[in-house]
Amino acid sequence: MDLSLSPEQQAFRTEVRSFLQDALTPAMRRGATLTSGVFAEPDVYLAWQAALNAKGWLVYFWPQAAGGPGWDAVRRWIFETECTTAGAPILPGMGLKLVGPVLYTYGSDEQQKRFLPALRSGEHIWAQGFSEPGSGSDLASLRTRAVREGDEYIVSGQKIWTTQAQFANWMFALVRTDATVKAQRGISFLLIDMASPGVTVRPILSASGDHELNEVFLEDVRVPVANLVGEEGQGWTIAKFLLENERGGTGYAPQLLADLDHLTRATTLTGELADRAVRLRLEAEALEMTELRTLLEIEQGNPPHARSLAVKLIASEVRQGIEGLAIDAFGMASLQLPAERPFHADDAPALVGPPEAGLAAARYLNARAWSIFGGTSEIQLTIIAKAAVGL
Amino acid sequence: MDLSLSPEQQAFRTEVRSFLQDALTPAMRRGATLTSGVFAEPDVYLAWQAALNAKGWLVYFWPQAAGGPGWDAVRRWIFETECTTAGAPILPGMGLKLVGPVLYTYGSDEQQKRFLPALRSGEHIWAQGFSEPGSGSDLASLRTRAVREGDEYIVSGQKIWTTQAQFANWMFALVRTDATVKAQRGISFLLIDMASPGVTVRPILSASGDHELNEVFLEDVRVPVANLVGEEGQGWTIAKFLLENERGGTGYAPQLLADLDHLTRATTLTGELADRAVRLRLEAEALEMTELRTLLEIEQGNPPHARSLAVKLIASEVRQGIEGLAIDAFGMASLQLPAERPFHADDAPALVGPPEAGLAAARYLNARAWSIFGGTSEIQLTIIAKAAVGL
Amino acid sequence: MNITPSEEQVLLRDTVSRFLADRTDPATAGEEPISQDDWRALGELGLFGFLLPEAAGGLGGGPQDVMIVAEEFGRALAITPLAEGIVGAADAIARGGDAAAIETWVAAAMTGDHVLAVAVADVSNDGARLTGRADFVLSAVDAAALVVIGDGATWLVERAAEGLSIDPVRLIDGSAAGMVRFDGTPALALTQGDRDTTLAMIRLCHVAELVGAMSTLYEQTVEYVRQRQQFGVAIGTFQVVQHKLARMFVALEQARSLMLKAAIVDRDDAGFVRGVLGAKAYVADAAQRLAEEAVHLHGGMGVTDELPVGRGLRRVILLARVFGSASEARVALAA
Amino acid sequence: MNITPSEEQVLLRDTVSRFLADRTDPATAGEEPISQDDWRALGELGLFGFLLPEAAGGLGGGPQDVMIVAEEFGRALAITPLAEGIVGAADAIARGGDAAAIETWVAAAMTGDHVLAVAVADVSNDGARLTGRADFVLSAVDAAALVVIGDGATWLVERAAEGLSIDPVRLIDGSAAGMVRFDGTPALALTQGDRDTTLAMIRLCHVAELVGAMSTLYEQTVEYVRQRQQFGVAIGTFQVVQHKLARMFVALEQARSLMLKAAIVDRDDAGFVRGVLGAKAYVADAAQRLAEEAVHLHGGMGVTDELPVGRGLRRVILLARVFGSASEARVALAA
Repeated sequence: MDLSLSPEQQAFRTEVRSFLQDALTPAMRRGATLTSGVFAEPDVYLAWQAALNAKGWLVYFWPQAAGGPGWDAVRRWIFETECTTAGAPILPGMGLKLVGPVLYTYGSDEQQKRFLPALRSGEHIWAQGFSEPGSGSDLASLRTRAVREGDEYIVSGQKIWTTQAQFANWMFALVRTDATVKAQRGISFLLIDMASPGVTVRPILSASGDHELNEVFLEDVRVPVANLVGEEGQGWTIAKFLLENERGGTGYAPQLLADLDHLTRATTLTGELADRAVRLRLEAEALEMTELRTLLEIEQGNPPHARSLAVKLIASEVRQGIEGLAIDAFGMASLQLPAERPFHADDAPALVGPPEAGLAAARYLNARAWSIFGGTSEIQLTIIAKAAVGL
Repeated sequence: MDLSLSPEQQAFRTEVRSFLQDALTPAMRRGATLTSGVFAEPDVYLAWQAALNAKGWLVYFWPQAAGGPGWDAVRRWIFETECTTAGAPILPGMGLKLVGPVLYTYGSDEQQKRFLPALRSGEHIWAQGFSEPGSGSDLASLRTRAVREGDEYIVSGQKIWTTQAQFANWMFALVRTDATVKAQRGISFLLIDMASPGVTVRPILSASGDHELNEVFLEDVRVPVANLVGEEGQGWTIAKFLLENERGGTGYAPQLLADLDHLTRATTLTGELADRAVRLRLEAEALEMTELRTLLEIEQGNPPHARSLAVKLIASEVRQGIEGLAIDAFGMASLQLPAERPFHADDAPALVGPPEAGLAAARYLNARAWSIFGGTSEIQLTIIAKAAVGL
Repeated sequence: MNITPSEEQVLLRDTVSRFLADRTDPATAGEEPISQDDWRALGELGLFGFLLPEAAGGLGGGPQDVMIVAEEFGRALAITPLAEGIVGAADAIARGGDAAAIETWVAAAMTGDHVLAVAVADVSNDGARLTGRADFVLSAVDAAALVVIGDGATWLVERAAEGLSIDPVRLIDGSAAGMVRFDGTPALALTQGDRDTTLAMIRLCHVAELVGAMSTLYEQTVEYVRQRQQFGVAIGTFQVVQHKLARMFVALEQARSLMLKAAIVDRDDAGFVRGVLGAKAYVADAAQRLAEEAVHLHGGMGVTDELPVGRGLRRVILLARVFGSASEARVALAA
Repeated sequence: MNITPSEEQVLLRDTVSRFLADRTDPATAGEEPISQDDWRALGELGLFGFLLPEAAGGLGGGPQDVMIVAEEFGRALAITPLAEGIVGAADAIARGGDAAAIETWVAAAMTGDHVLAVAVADVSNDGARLTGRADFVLSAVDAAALVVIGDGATWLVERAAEGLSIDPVRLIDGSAAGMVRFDGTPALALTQGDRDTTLAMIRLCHVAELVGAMSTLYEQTVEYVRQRQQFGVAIGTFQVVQHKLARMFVALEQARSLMLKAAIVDRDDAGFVRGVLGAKAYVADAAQRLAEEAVHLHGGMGVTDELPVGRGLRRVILLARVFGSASEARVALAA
């Protein structure tokens, strides 16, 4: 975006670029380029996370009091734009964007001391235990139970769609601590050590052949009461905070614009395909500004505008549009889909054509999930109709 | 459509072509070309109607017993394709397609003798009195009342969206003859002489500036009981017959394909516009076959397939697509919209460019009505979901 | 980067908004081009001067000011020569005309006494005489003078000039355009300035008018689906209708975003022309779809001449195409 | 014009349908390419002979027969070399090969003992030797011989021929394609016949497979939305979901119509090639959208490897693009 940046903002951009020049190694870029899922895997991202942490830029979307660098919205946006343009690995959000803000907001001092540094260093890798089989978009119907026994909860149940649980050593989960009150009110927010006896992770292969998702079975798992965040029954409130924070904290557009750039640079589109690329770019540029002006308003002390409810919907559609364009852009080369994973492994099969072609099929299939997870597009539209339109 | 026609069918097509060569005069073609509404106006179509009637081909979609030529589905389709390709005026359906079949099916002998020949000759011009202010897609809520007094009904109420009522000397109408029974059951089907005292026609100008629609006010209009079709209370059944017959009797595709042909021949489309034209042609060709195979199945004694519920929806979308393409096809020339009507009048203002450009704006605006009248597209989808999908 | 209007701009918006609200009957909005009296009154208000360069006696308003004013015009479905007459022609003369031309034409445009037009023309010139044509020129019929943008130069042509003929054609929004013919017509050469910037300013004005029209059509449709009953309930309770309105809301927000993005840079910045082209490509399309949906959701009444929503569609169809359609803009962006 | 299948054709459909139903576990449909045993069993059933020319010992089935068989294959989400191996390669050899080639290759294809492939190749030829390449050739990895369609001629190349290399690449539906390289590879020239007709027959086969897959995905989605509960009710009771299913129904009917239209003419009729191109353009697009919607409506489970619906999408994506995508077909139709 060619917005009028102030001299200070331009200087900041230069600083970010020069940091990226040094800190983002070819190996990290290669790993990012060959990632077909939503997030990079630990062997790709941990070094990048460490570099950011060392620089003090890892948790740039946290408030300064919690350890963030105190950037305003424009700086955050400049930083994200530069990182995505440079092709940096995408760090999983489960720790940094989801449980992190919960911990510095609702966590006890002990919890903050124990978990925040380990989260930033990468020692702790987090998984999100919200969804359950059958709960889908209807989160409040969850059935995992936590029964208190002395200083422990005994947790039993099943979580599903747990992204990167195979790498996680910690999981934050919503559990039902009181079955006698109304659905939302009996829910609590627990931190569960994945090494605890009774925790089993079963992979769910995506249609693409990627292993991103898992089921997590919890059988009489003992969780210290010290791992309860906030109060018993406060889980729903915390979950709402978490989801709103996820949405408002940062933008989808920089990554979409960068990916669209990479795609259109990897091939020459003509006719209807070129037209689709232009439409997608305009939608993404509009989204960028939709995100940015909301952040600027919040910064000026306004409550989040109802338009912020639209960003996930738009981002899903642009994401699916980009990956749909990619499988049309490279002819038959778009259709290759090796079974072996990960693509960045040294012994991965060679791909025909540029990575944008070689990963097109996997990315296309993975992108189908965008309109489903985190509230389907239909749920998003219904929320917008109620909360923004007022119907 | 390049279907394999039998030698007999090919011979029939030749016969139709040679008839059109002779009977369809340049004046008729010109009138048709300069029609911006759904139907031609009487000064354009009456001569064409007379030529068809003289040839015995006017009511080609009526059964032979009612005076039709006894053509099978393929012949009807050949005839329609040839007429639309040749640019014949579009005859209003209110008489020939709507009330005609009602009369030969439900009308008494006297009614048939009185009305059918006059309908065919063009002496009677019919309007359809179904919709009322506020009833919209919810037809059963109609409020026009007919109270019997001796040999007459006293009819009071208001009809709306009455196409070409300004030309009509007769109107068939749904009226409520019994307010004490359930909505659908108190409705009757009446034939009303537009010259009756108490009938007032008020024009509704379309956004295009065309005068196609009207309100018809009925104030204590006296209608002889002899003009009741079928029994009292049978109106809903007859209306359903009428609407199903309208749908099943003939096809939308020939006119759509012909209009698309005229458009693409009037200009050279490139890029995205050419792509849209191809998509529209394919959708219309698919519709043609969707209509045709349903007709062929009915001819073989099968009940109408549920797919017949889809044709109006598809036709609306193709129609709006064609007119939407037209306003993009001719640059600024697509935007001209003289206020004077009709376009075929000798003293009408000259149009810039071909008629497809000159009438593009009016046709585009008029085409917006396709997704509304005769059951909105949403109503169509709901009907399909219930009756075809089974949800 | 600053997307927040200044206090001055907020005042400007309120002034324009109040003026148009006072002079417009919502029921007949968009029915007729603005009256000469209203146009003059806007001039007297100082509105046009606000938008014109300081060198010509104006206040030097930039893209964001144009956007603010034009959005209010669009909201009122006002049919005016704001884009071509003020933002286009008067501005071009103010920047490229000699003192006499500025004195004669810019001053009269500023007061609303004279209407000006911009003709993107296919003309050859022989010294100071033009021969050629420009089709469908907005406001040309009422214009006292035309700024003629040719391939390599820009001229000023007076309405009274010999060899100039203008045939009126009525357009879809009810306004008159002119089929302009030059036949050895005397013309005053203007310093061209940046022709692309002039056209971009006109397009930005149309983009903002489109966004304004979108918000009016959106609001009227929300209102309508709340009160319109079918099958015994308000149609706004149907999930499908709710989702359609949600889509309209999203489209409006996205359109406004690209409008803002185009307008918050300086007119001489490198990215301005392309940013406006992107905004035109996106907003023209979004506005047309929103207006079509608004008409559809109004049912039968929507397709008549009796509601603002139908007139809104007609105005949107025009604005979406003058000085380049969405489709043309996308082709240019893809190149 | 006859769209009603003959008694013989109904029998054919039932036979194929029953065979595939017996051999396919609905839960694992589309997981693996068809087994060699099943392929041979289909050959023994006489299926391939039914579709091949009488001159080569077949029964001379035409486009409508191919359509009927292929639709059933698609319905079962079967991954087979039917299109390229039988309808393409074996047919081309049967029509253009000498007696020996027919004897060797068509007979073995008919029994299902040998798989054949079609490579649309960029090759130069020096007498009877080919040099050049063909990328992503379906079934090439398993093929005993390839029919190579070059710019001006068609050849038969045996798998064992010198200078032929085939590197496997796994495709989105789990099948293997071959990156084929010719380096002075001996080849037998075939009478070309009409290369466009051969390609059209292959495309028609894919069109029918797509329509079959669409009907399976549609039916599974109807079933799913009837039983899947959210917020205490079946999601099929939501109006928005109902309309999506209605759209799927309409798309399926329209796709079937263009498939029928393409198939009810003779393969040598003037309109055949273009009719198939139109059907491919339309059906490939419609099938992809329907499959995407089916996956979406299945929620989280839809995007896993565990349901046929995800595998159906993968197969549809492939069929929609091999031997020409919808977008390429539309460009050809616009020309």
